[in-house]
Amino acid sequence: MSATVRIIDGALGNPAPALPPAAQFGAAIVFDGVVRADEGGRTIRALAYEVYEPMASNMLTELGREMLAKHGLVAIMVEHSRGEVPVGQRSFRLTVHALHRAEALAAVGEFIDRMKRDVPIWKSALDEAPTAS
Amino acid sequence: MSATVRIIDGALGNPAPALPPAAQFGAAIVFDGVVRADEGGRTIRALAYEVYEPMASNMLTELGREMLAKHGLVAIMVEHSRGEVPVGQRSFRLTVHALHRAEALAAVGEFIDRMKRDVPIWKSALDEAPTAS
Amino acid sequence: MVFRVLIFGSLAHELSCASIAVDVPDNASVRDVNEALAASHPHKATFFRGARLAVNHSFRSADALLRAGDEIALVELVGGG
Amino acid sequence: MVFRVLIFGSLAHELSCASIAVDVPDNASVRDVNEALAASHPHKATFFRGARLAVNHSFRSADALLRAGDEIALVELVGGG
Repeated sequence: MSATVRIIDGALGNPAPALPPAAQFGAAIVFDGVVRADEGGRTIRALAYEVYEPMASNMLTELGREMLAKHGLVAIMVEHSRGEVPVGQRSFRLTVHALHRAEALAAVGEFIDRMKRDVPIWKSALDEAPTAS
Repeated sequence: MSATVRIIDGALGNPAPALPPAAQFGAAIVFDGVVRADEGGRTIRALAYEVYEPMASNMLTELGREMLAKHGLVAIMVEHSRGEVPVGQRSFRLTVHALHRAEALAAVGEFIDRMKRDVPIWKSALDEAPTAS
Repeated sequence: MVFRVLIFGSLAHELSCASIAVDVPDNASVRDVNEALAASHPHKATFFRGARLAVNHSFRSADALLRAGDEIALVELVGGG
Repeated sequence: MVFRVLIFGSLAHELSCASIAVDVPDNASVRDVNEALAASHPHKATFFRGARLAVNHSFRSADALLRAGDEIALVELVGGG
């Protein structure tokens, strides 16, 4: 059982190309949060994330460990961007390995709900540059 | 909105290395089903999947379209193995793109429950080769 | 009419065959096939009577009528993890 | 004791600052800081009175006492997304 947390400057890269073959889990979920062009009705070019450290990493780790224990996960990995992430790029990734799909899905939903509520990360919309007209 | 279904001989390869940047979705989930060493209490070396075609592909496509409409997804992709898949390898992958995480998670859970119940795919356990002792 | 009902998975392993032949009257329904399967395998009669049959790759109601040449498959899934 | 309460996100943008100084008595509690913030920004008094404060990177109860040098941050999240 392991909980891993990484805060990354800017957009996240691609997911790890392959899960290692692992006979002990039956379900793997990779959840990617992608910056959308439409933020509360207006068109943006990017989101900027402020991360209050080390509190944010501490809480993500604690939340990951809580999910591991509560849902009996095999592993949980969290990546979150800090700073500017352009529209269409990923700012958050949660990877969960579990024996069965039910606990993997439950853990993903609960982790994200709790993160949004409790972990000190703020986002601000960066507006589209005015067109030169 | 698109629903894509692929039946693949043997274990699935790695996920597509990158989602294309796409400003229109906010959540992407990749769910991988992995063959576990423990199948109902006994140790196996592989699972063999029988797929009744074209009924299985037809039903997966129909189910994908139903999830697209019901949950307002942007896209859904299904890959399922046919034939032998060794322990630790992936036999099923569901990729869902949606505006928000709630509908993406709901669609993944419902799709898999329905698939297990209705889509004509059967698995058989292949036992570990007896050790030469 | 004689149909060869396709079977799969653990049922096929258990019975060591890939299909079961049933002989039903002309204008037989899906239910008649279930009953014929049950009659031919008395020790599994309850299972066969309740099993879902697909006709030409779609599920059909018990009352649906069959025609010569229809492809019938027993689609009973265990579900599971 | 004077504390500089760190603020973030849209609140920081709105107030055009990154922290708010509050002056509270020795042996002040977390609640006293909330009250001091409310008093200094009457138009947002309700928000500041109810806002969660982290002390040295952990959430604390309203009754927890503060010591000089504690790092205080206003951690009020909008959620969403």
